[in-house]
Amino acid sequence: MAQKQEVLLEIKNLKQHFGKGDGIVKAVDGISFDIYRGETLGLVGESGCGKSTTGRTIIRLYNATDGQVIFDGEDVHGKKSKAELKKFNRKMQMIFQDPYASLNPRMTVADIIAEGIDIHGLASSKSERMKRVYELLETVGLNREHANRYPHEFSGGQRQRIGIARALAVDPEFIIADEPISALDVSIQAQVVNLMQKLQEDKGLTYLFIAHDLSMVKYISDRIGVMYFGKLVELTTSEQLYKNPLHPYTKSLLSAIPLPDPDYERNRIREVYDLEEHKKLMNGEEPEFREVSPGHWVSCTKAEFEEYKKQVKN
Amino acid sequence: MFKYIAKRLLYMLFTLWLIVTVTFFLMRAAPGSPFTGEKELPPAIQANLEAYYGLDKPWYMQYVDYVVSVAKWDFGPSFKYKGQSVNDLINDGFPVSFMLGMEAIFLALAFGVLLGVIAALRHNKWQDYTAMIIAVLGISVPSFIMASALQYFLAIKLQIFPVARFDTFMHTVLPALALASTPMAFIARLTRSSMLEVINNDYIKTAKSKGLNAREITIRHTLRNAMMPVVSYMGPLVSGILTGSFVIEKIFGIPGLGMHFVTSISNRDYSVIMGVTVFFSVLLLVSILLVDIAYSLIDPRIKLADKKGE
Amino acid sequence: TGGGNEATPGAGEGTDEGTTEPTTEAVEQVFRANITSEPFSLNPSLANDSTSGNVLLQTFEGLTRIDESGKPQPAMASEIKTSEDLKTYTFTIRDDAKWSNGDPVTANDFEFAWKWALDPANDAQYAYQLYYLKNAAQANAGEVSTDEVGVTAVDEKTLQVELENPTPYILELTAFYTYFPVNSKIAKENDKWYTDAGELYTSNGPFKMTEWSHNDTIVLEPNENYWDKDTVKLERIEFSMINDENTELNMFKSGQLTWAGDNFGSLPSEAVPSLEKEGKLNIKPTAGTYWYKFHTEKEPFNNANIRKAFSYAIDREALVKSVTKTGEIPAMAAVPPSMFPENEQGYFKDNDIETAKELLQKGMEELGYSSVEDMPEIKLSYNTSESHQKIAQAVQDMWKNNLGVNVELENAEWAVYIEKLHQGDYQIGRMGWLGDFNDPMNFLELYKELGGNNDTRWHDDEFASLLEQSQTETDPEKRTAMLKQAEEIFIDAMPVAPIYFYTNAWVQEDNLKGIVMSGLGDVQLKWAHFE
Amino acid sequence: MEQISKEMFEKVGVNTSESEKISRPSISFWKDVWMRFKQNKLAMTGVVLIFLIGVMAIIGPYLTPYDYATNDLINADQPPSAEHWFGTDDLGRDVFTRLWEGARISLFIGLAAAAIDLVIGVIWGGLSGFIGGRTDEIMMRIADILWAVPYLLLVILLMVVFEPGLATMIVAMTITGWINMARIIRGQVLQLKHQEYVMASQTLGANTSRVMRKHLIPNTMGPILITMTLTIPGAIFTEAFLSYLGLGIPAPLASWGTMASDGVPALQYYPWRLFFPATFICLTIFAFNVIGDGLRDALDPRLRK
Amino acid sequence: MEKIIEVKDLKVSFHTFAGEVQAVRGVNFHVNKGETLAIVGESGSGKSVTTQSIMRLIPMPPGEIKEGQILFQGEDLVKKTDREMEKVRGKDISVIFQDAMTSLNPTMKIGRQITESMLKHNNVSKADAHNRAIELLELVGIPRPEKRINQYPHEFSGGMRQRAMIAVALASDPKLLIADEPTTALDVTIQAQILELLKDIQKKTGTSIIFITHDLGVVANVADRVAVMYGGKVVETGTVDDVFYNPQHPYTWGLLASMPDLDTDQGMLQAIPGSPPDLTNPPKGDAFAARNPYAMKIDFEQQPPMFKISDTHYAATWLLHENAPKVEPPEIVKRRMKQYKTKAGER
Ligand SMILES: Nc1ncnc2c1ncn2[C@@H]1O[C@H](COP(=O)(O)OP(=O)(O)OP(=O)(O)O)[C@@H](O)[C@H]1O
Ligand SMILES: Nc1ncnc2c1ncn2[C@@H]1O[C@H](COP(=O)(O)OP(=O)(O)OP(=O)(O)O)[C@@H](O)[C@H]1O
Ligand SMILES: [Mg+2]
Ligand SMILES: [Mg+2]
Repeated sequence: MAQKQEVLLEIKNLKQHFGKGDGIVKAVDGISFDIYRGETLGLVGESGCGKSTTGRTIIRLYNATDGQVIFDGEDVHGKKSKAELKKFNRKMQMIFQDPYASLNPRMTVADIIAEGIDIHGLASSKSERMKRVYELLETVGLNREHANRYPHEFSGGQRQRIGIARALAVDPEFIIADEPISALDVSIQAQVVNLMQKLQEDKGLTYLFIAHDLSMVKYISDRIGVMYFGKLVELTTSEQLYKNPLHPYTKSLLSAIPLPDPDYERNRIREVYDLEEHKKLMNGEEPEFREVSPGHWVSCTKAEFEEYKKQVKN
Repeated sequence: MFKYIAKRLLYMLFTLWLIVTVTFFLMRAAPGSPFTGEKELPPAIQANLEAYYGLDKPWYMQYVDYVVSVAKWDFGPSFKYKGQSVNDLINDGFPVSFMLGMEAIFLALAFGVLLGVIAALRHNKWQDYTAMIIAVLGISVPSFIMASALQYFLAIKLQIFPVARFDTFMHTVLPALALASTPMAFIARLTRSSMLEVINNDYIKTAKSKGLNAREITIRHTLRNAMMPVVSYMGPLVSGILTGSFVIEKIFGIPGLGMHFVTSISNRDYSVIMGVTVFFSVLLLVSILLVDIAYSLIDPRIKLADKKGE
Repeated sequence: TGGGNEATPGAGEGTDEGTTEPTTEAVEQVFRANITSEPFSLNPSLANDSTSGNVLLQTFEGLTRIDESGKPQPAMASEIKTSEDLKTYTFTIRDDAKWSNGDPVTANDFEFAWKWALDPANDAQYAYQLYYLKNAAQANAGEVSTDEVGVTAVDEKTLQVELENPTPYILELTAFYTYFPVNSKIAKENDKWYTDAGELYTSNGPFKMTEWSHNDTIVLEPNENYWDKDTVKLERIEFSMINDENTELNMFKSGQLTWAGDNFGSLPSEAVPSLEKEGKLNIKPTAGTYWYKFHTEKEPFNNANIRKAFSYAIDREALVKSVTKTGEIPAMAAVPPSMFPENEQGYFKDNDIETAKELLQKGMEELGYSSVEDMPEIKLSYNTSESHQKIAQAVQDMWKNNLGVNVELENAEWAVYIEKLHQGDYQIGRMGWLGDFNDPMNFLELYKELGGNNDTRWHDDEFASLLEQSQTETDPEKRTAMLKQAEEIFIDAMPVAPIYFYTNAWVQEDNLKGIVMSGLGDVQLKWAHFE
Repeated sequence: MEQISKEMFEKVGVNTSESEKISRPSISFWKDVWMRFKQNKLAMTGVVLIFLIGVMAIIGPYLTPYDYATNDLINADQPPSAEHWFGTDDLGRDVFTRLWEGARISLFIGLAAAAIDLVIGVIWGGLSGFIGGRTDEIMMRIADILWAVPYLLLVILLMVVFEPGLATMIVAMTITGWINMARIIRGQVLQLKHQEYVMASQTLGANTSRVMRKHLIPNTMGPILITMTLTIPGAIFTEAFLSYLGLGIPAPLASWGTMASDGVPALQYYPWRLFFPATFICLTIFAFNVIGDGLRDALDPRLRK
Repeated sequence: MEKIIEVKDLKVSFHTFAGEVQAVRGVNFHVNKGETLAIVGESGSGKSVTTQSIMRLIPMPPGEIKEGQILFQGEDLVKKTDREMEKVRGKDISVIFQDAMTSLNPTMKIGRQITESMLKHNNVSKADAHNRAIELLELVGIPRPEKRINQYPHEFSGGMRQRAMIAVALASDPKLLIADEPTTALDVTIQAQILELLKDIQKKTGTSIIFITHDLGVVANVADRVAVMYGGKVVETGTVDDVFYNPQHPYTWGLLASMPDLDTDQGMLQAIPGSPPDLTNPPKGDAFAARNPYAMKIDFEQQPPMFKISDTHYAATWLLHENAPKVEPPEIVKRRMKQYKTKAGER
């Protein structure tokens, strides 16, 4: 992990605010991180903390309020010609969180999946197109019988897989997966995760993997970022995060992971993170994102920084 | 919101100016003049009249004069109705058209929506088919036929309503019906179609799961989401109906504003043409602005003045 | 159904009116008619349409008034003197002539009104109706002052009128609304006196206007200051403005109107047969001719024989019977029978297909066509209207059947159409002429010169000089003969194909009596009453 | 529990061949729509009706010995009889013959106008709503201007500039015909463009045209079809109006619109002159409406039976 | 124990052009008063369809309840008229729908959507309902509820919508709460909070809960009993301990095996191979047979009946037949079970 890797995506002080004046929602409020080529960066955090917004802003579904997203050396939010945009769209893809709203109710599954193929002209013939669609369907654990059906005929998990197949169809380099597996049952989750990993190995894909299922995130990610209220609070390798969680919110997250063990669950004690309490401890000092140990960043005050450094050493 | 409306108002002024300009030149380009009559006027009189109305000035002067007076909401004297100003004509005619129009809009909206809702809730049942037949009649029988038929059957044959004139409430029923029939039918069809669309949404299931009955679901959940196309249609409709309808006024002898839209043109009554056009345009632009505002009230996801993908 | 002296049972019972009901059944003296639209102006000097005329005729009175026999009789004038050369008329205004507000009607009021209308600074479209007065045309063109115009109030009650030329029909004209007086006292102070009913609006006729709700109704009531007020029986006249023939008739049928049809409104032609069957229909010929103009400079209608052929091949009888239906008279002449009674027969035979074919053949030879196919494409134009369209379709079919000529129909909106006619952008065009005054001159002089109303481009020196001479001819017999001769020349050249003479067709309450309808078709209600 | 033979309990293991069943032949979306449409009896009635009317428009005029133009003034305004099935008009022409002669023009005009309005309206409204911002403002204000300028005046000018005829008439109809459609589409698009599936398509690199074609328009099909079914009678009567003004087809050519308009004053006296054209207009519109409804239902997979 | 609801041999189909989709093919289960039944199972196995059938919210057409009974407090819901159902829905039974984005009305403020059923069933004033709505939002962990209550669904994040949906369902204090994957979109802390909330409410009001999820950890946390569904049927049912510590059905094994935990990090996850059955043509025998590494001939011929393992524990697999060869659960499951046991022992 320590060796220098090629940066694929560079996010600098990204901000995305909704609304104006009193009703302003600072969904993403100044986050910076890099994603290396070929890695999986997990992004976890409380629901509503801005994970999806981060993803959507990266892929230019929203125009960023501030900050930069540099993909492969190019600013995503800069002015672009249509052709450039199209190329960019092939390289970067997104799996949407909501498997219901993100499928057009009037298109068959085959058409939905083949949309990218059609747009980028990836199939030379009808039969080739259908072959790809069947392949993709099977890849995500669906049946080729499903190709002619409509989204409303599917269960939640099945729809999510259709969404995944759609994103995979264009062979992107980078995929923003917004909770791609939370709607899936475990066995399918395993299938999908295996698939994603296999694709990563075969094609050198890079993922931004948004999720909240920490065990899965840990399993799939190389590094993990923890978000809280529009800000990144901790970023490090998954190994580190589990062994040495520093930020109190990270700790509370880890303590809340449910295990398939009724006895354990009955007795589990959860750490609760209270922002207000934490603020009191900070004495009004604005926390900053600091590198506690190589590759391990935490948002903390000066005092905490020293404290954390000691912790890491031990 | 205020900023948006202010911006829209600016656009409206600009649009209005364009309408005035286009109409002005179209009008002048049209053959004939306000003084064209069955009998050819001696050239001297032609000249006198033109001087009287300032038509002897160069066109750009006339144009500038006109735009200036429109800005002052003064449309000048009618060329045909001597001694009456266009403002008078509008002030006399509009209240009548407005009353009738409101009645018609109410009828169209109330019954149109009702019919559409029933048809959608009873999709492919006899109620649906009945509503469809009513709607088809409304759509395929234009108002001038409807008006004559209503007059003949209800006023002459059955003598339920007066034949014509604008007097008591009873006098307004037939013209309002005739005016409302097509919009009503169209609204019914639109409502039905979008109700069917909305009824299949998951949140209707949620509403059902709360134990709401069909009426509550329709009123609180379905209708609002189904009103978009109706609202789109209402914009031009409202301005059109409120400024009166030539045929309806003709058939029922109603002293409304609608007749001026037609007679002023055949009379080449320049000032009246311009006056009613400006008046209509203002109504139109305002009602279309209201429609756009209504969009964002109906569906909070629609942001006024937003752009692609924002 | 007279009630006689019988008391009407129930009448007045249950009503709390202060006045006691008369014991005899009173016939309601209310006349209700439809005048189709808002009159353009109720200022006689500004009026230029028949709707206004219909109202003004009841509320105002000129120096003369047309009576039952269709002849002008002194009205405001009690005495009329004519000079030797027929160019100066002296009118004495009757002593009891008063405006509806009690002001006396003076010679000044006439002078004021006429000069006002001729003043180029005013908006008077019908000023040309006054062009018979000396210097009137020049004054109207701004060449001389209006002071020079040949009308002077010698004193309060004496009006002297000088004419440009002898004008045999001047006393007809003084019954026309442009020649009506205006209350100069009020008009001088208030230039908008005529825009609404009320204090300012004074009139001198049998009725006065008490209510004018624009585009809706006009209400007239008897003028108690009218010199002949005892003759006036109607207690109220209500004119509504509904621009729909069917509605008008429906309202008549449902009792809301006491009159439907010409000359206030009009009857729907579809209804005519059934009205006729019921015996309700009234028909009276009026001074008007419906005709098709030929463009006499364009092939093939530059040839008189062709023009005649087309004219002869029309079955006017069938047309008026089955198409127009309101008792129109087939026209084989230009001047209506109300002026030349013998014109009911006309100069040629109606539907004379044989002759028509011969003439067509001859004409084609003259133009060098071997068959009808060689003729240029022919278009029959008319202004947009259902009845014109119907007639045109029938005529088209007749030409096709009788002459084997295919004619295309073309219509245009009124102003566009007129423009086209004036510019000569037509081959055959429909037009009608309704007399301004009951004299043949009014019809014939249209074709006296090129330009103006003569869209046919036809000119004939002999025709023109005959008309010229007739103006100065003092012997009515001789004058008539000259005009007839002119008409013969005209019909022989056939620059227009006359189709029919207009009629007034109307229905009215049975007990309505005393209606006076002039040869021009105007209706006067002065003598009208319900029995 | 019944006895089950022992060998039934032999282990087989994962049998992938079993799960690889042959898939059904893929049905295209339109085939699917057609299948759903076919099942709708009412809609099929509409199709049959339109077909019959179309056939009659072709052969109808030849079923009588009469010509649509030839007058027979003696026999004007005759009620329906054995000689004249639908009676005669005011010039004694056979209403039946004229009706089918007129069907040709009215059906053509109705469909052509509907098609043109559809194309322009959908493109204009769709782009305006989808692009939004200033483009929307400008496009919609252009529509407002066209809508506000007196139509009669435009028609008069057209008449002066162009030769009257079918082409001119279609131009005249198109000037303002599409605006209603555009407004309604725009409203729908404003609502739909925020749907996630639209976003998803955009992230795939779909351009505006594709998003419109594949996502927005199919989901606006309901209002589009309804508006189209209104356009048809609108066009039929606009044709009558324009022809009456002299811009369209010249008399004595018939169309349903002109026949109905001419029949209105005859309503009280010769009702058949209004009744027949009006009835056939209604029938046609009825047919188009049920077809529209059927199509709408067929295009909505969620309503699938 | 009193049963609040009992589903007997429920069969639900959808009629599509492709054929009849037999989404639910004979489901049996019951829920006792005050207990939580967790339904787990593969996506598409008919969990949502089952629960929507209880509410009679299956779109008909194309859906159809072909057979079976749903006895709620002794009354068969299948036989009820729509009118009668209105009285049950929202008041006695309420649902948290799986998809919060489309299940919330996009044009209605969150607050109103929450108060709606209270106002309908609970006879409260508008103000009270409003306060209660704020309270509920607070309970489900939405910060600044007074402000959020006036927002529209699209202004909420996915998880917040789900929580709003939970608030909607809780608003009218139902006797039976059906929670269809209520926490899938939530992060673990909020999820824990919600689970605690539900348990709390259950303790206070004695509400019964049907909890659908595929997160076995969550099941372990909330459930008293578990039903495992596969291919439109319940394949194993028992108390949590039964199912977690003594799983019998090979599908349950597969499920347990494919869970990653914090210690899995190398190699592939243990997925269940193959794809789920096509419910238009359900296999003749055991629906799971094709993917079952322990499948026997009979699995392809005949559907297994429910075998009783204990009073509380049943499973439908031929492996439990007396003639079947004895098979052990896969290694990983055994290892995990051991691991958990030792972990539990450590505490
Ligand atoms: N309207 C419908 N038309 C056709 N098939 C349907 C319809 N609704 C559901 N199905 C089918 O019914 C089966 C069961 O679906 P259901 O939604 O109950 O699954 P689920 O167990 O809830 O899955 P998930 O965990 O993914 O939500 C699926 O195979 C689905 O394809
Ligand atoms: N279109 C919008 N308008 C206003 N506010 C919004 C909008 N979209 C998101 N937000 C707000 O932004 C914040 C972050 O939302 P986001 O969807 O990014 O959260 P998330 O981290 O993805 O949460 P979850 O895990 O629940 O999906 C939330 O407070 C949400 O209410
Ligand atoms: Mg999210
Ligand atoms: Mg589900």
